Amino acid sequence: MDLKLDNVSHSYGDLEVLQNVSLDIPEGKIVCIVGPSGCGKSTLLRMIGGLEQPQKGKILQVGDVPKGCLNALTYVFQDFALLPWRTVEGNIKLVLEDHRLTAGQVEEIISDVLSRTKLSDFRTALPKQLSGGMKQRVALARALAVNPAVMLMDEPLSALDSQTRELLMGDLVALWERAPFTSVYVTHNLNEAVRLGHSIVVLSRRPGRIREIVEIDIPLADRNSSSINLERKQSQLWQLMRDEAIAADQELLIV
Amino acid sequence: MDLKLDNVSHSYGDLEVLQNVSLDIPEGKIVCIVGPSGCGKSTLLRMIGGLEQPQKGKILQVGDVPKGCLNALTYVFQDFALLPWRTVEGNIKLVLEDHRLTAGQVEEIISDVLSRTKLSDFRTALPKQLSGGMKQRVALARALAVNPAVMLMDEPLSALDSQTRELLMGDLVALWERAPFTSVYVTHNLNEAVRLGHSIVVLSRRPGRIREIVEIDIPLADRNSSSINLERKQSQLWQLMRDEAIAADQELLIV
Amino acid sequence: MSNTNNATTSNNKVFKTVIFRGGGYSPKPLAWVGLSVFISLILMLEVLTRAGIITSLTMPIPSDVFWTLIELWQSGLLFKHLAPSLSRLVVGSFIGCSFGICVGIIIGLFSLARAGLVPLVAAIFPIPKIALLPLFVIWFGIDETSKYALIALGTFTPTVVATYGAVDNVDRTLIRMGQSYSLSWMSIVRKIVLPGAMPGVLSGLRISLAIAIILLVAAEMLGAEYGIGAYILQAGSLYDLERLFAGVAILSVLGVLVSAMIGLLEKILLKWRV
Amino acid sequence: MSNTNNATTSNNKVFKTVIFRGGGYSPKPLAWVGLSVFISLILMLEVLTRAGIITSLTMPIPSDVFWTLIELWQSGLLFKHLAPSLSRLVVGSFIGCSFGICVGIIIGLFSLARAGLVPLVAAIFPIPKIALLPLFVIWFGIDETSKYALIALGTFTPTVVATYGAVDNVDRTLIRMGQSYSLSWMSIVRKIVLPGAMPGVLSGLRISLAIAIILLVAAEMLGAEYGIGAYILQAGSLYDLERLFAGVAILSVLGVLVSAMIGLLEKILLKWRV
Amino acid sequence: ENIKINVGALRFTSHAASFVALERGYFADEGLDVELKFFQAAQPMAVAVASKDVDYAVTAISGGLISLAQKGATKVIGGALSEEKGIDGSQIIVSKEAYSAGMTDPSKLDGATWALTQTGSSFHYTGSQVAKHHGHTFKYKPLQKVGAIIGAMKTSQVDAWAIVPHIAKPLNGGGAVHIIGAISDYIPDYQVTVVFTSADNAANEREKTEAFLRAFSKGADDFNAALVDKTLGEDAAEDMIKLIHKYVYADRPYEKAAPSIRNGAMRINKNAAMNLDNIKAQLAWFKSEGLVDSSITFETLVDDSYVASQ
Ligand SMILES: Nc1ncnc2c1ncn2[C@@H]1O[C@H](COP(=O)(O)OP(=O)(O)OP(=O)(O)O)[C@@H](O)[C@H]1O
Ligand SMILES: Nc1ncnc2c1ncn2[C@@H]1O[C@H](COP(=O)(O)OP(=O)(O)OP(=O)(O)O)[C@@H](O)[C@H]1O
Ligand SMILES: [Mg+2]
Ligand SMILES: [Mg+2]
Repeated sequence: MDLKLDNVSHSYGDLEVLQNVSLDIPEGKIVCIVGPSGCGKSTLLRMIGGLEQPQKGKILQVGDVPKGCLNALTYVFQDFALLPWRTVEGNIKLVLEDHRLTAGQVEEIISDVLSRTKLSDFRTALPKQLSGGMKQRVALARALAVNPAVMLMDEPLSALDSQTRELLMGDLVALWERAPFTSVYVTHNLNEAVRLGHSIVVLSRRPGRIREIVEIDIPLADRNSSSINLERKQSQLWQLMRDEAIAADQELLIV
Repeated sequence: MDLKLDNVSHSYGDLEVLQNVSLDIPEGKIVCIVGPSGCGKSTLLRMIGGLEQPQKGKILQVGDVPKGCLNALTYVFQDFALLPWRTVEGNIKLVLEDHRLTAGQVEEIISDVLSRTKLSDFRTALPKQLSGGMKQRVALARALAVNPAVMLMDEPLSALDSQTRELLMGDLVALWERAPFTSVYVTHNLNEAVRLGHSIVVLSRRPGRIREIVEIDIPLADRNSSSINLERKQSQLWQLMRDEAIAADQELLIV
Repeated sequence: MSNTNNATTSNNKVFKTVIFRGGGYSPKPLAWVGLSVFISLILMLEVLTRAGIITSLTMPIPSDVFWTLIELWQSGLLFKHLAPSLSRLVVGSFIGCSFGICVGIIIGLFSLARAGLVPLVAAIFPIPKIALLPLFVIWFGIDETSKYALIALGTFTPTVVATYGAVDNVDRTLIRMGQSYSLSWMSIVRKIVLPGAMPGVLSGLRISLAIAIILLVAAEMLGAEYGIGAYILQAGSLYDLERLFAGVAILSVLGVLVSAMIGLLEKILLKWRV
Repeated sequence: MSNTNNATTSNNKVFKTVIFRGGGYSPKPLAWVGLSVFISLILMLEVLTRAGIITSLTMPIPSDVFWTLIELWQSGLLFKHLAPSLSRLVVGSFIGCSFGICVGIIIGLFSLARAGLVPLVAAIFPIPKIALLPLFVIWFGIDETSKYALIALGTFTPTVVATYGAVDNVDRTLIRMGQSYSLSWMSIVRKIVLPGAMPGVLSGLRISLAIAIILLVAAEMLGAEYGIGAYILQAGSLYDLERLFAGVAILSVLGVLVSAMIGLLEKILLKWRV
Repeated sequence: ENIKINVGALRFTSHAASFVALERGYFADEGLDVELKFFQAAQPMAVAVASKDVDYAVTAISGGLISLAQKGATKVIGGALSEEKGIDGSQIIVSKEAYSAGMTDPSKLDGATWALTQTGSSFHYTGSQVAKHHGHTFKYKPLQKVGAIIGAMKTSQVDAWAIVPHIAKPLNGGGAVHIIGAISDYIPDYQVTVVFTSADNAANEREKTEAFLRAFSKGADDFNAALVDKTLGEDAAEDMIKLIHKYVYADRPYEKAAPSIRNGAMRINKNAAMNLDNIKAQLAWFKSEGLVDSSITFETLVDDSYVASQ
């Protein structure tokens, strides 16, 4: 299943946030969206996931939802969004409970996703006992449990310290290598974008428009933190965005 | 004024946090401290600043506090620690009010630090109107206002998004170039460490011991995000720390 | 592809709009509803009482209550009752709240004070003030002092609890920041702890002042000639429902006004809040 | 360099230990202090009343109060008074709190309910329940019903306010998460909103139950033969200070127990909290 | 130079003697500068006398008053309202349902629920005397406030009550309750209310106390003549009602207030004389019910040196 954004625009009151965004998200690829603060990245992702309605334009699913998929468009949130009163297992069960699954099926799914995210030993832990990196792994496991057609990730690593971020990037690559998933990955971090994106969509300052789409051909598994090609791509992106990042940073917020 | 850590050890109850840490912090240099989560970096920095007392060992100031210095050991906090009810100007005034300064002197200091941190236009803004990057600039301005002998920074950039982080690293380098300050800079982020540190102290997992001290000779101004030498240093550090970072991440927290 | 809501096919591919599943769980203000609920409730009561479906024993006719209020106003008695009540409210709750804030801050700052006073406050809290009325006469006499004392005692305990909770909630990093700049103890308390505790203190005041209004009736059991509480008590002892409800309506309006006032104060004092 | 606290020189350089300036502002528990404050207060009163410095008109002798309590217990009357009061407390506050929680959740979830009910609750809050006593007789009779009703009404409003505040404070990202997994409305309310609101609801109950205890006296003004409130009222009307204070002490202990019970409940239900 | 004193009062017709003495200058004639202190209930007023916030007041004999006397704080020094055959006094009333269930006469009240404000109040005493006379047993219901009792009577939740005529008559007229008897038939010499003061005043301020009692009695005489014995004609009665209306039902129009005031007129003892026998009987009853300490003597409660016995 692909996704297609057709001329999407949106405003909050007088504040124009997105302007004529058209984009194709092909199956099995990771599309990264980067852009300065407040340019509407999160808004765009909420729209893709059906959590918000665009004022203009359409967001279309192209093709059928694959079989066995319990929740086609599945989010991974920046702040993990784990229920603090449920254990690791309970948090995953949460999203399976509304579907008619036998206890055996639920058990099977949970064991599977826990082992894929290397969490089997933490099944009965409460979120408060876990480090940030582990929490985000649980959120990933939960997302995988519904077998999503598209994973929508809004800065999933930005709440983590940089060492944990490095570890989780590796995990994401491994997960994708094992079973390629479609994903829209919003980030501020150009390093993450060049490490994980098959294509990188650069948005302008608010109102967000697409400035450029950078494709990276290197297979994910071959990219690593000190590859010179990636460094070059990252520098190129930074040159594109630097001035707008400065401007976005210096803007007074309306509160 | 230099600082000297002499065999510092510390425990919280049964939890041994630091073990025999000895270290020299020479005047005019930036010493970065890196290490996995929970290894005692923040504890160590609190001790250097006199906010906590080590159970064993001594922390010594070597030499006299320079003249005109209002607060020899000055902190910059990860979460900015700005008073939300005071304007940018008011937040800086706060730390000058307890010293006997004339209104003219205060005004002079404030104008000076605001212009050094490019904040002159935001003098009357409240913290809630500022982006994270701007808030940390205010915190930096406040620290500069007391003309510190040593700046103690505890992950000052880790609450910022990576684009803003990039910008602020540039600002820090510029500030240091203009008037070299002594600093102890705690971070998780190896990229920050290799960009800002004259020497990088690598701590082991808890209980934190010094594993290695890596010196970097390249002048700060000549370092930039895509220099190959730095990449190599960073990779070397990551190799040193990777396994400990994984172990630290997977630890269940005691709550 | 003209109809965006249904599945359409082109090039053998199914196009389907992503369905919306967000929204809700974020109440929007609807100002007129509150007023209309009030008005329709009162109208309903009016009709039911006039028709006799609700007997005059159970509930007075709302318009009669209204006319009673008008009469009270025209006779000048309204002011005569309101003035002493307001002054009792102001003086009593001022004493109670300011003492409460001081004690609360002391509890918030000093371990010893906390250990000694918190259990005491917890034990005083559930004591009903009306049970102590006879003693208040002995302790404070029958003049204004006893009324002030009763309202002050009633507002004191909840203010203490709210205040030390607020002090506890002051961001500790801000305090550490103050210490790291070697600010004096007084500076830290005055410039960091107090403003930081302000939001909690104000929302505590909201409750304390509501309690003060409730205690007005108890306070005016003690030798009060005039006062809204005395007016209500007298109406109650004569089973005069119109006047009873008129008095209650005044207290209710007073409560809403006080709450609005605190809302205003919050807007002014806490405009730094996000 | 043997003395670390003073400046020492070696190699012409001054060595000075960094001075400690942290600490404080984080109260440590000192359990014994609370108890000793109580004991010394009571001892002081004992001495002063025995010596006659505080007259018997002003304050009873603490040990007399204690013996009154013992007598009450030995005569079996303590239980006879406590049982009906406890049942009123339990039934009344159960009704008031459960209704309050339901209404609070509805207000928290639906804009329309919020707009309609919040002003109503704000207007009911400052109405003193004792002012309405004559009406309670008509509305609910003089048997247990009226006592339940009075306590229920008194606990209802604060519970509503606390509950909708708690629902408002439920992390919206958790709700969005639920929606993003297409959970049903009921699932979101049951599994996300309710547990998320639990901390706020429990701390609201703490206040509501304290109010319930306070209202016991008012409730037992209505034709109660037995009950702690009735006992206090009778002691008051006979100006029997020993028994008055004995009754007040029972309420005070009850308040502390209820608060401890909620503390326990919090420990069990909210062990997931950081 | 006048002596300042505070006199406690409730806004009832039964306190009229003080109002008259103040309005007609009898207190001033005796060199007393009186300030009236109004209360919502009798009990705090008694306590206020004990605490010396009020010098003199009038109230029914209650358990609270006796307790305060026992603590050496108050003394009864004179009589005020009393029952008298032939003059409307406290009426025994029953609710509508009780009436239709057959409680049409005090002799048929066995097993009735009798309303009280508080245990040990005058209502408790009157009820017990009615019960004793007929050998009934009553179930006593304390409802704290007169308003609550009225509500309970109107809705037939209690069966019987004895209350002053100005409350009983309008209720009876409105058909809400039935008057079935009078207390004066059971306690013919009932000393309903008494004048009392602090023990200190009684023992050490003889002149002041006597002056107060003289002025108070003069007010009582005027009141009795105008509204109880009705010997002065309709105009004088009207003047008296207008005077009292300043204090009682003040926020009701005169036309509505006048009948209530007229109905409430019961004799106030001449020269504040006391029915000592009845006071002794009341004290004995309080003791027998265990409401007050059994060691209290008549002398602790009453200082009978000021006024004559009746
Ligand atoms: N519900 C809303 N109502 C009003 N304005 C909103 C709302 N949500 C977002 N905005 C505004 O829209 C703009 C875009 O917000 P959005 O969160 O999409 O930006 P972003 O690119 O994700 O920013 P960041 O990088 O900081 O996460 C911002 O200026 C924000 O203040
Ligand atoms: N006041 C305290 N009381 C008890 N334990 C503490 C206290 N402060 C810190 N710790 C514990 O000491 C250890 C070291 O804490 P510290 O904050 O110094 O680590 P860190 O290296 O800064 O970690 P991070 O990278 O997460 O910031 C942690 O396990 C922490 O839980
Ligand atoms: Mg965003
Ligand atoms: Mg740290």
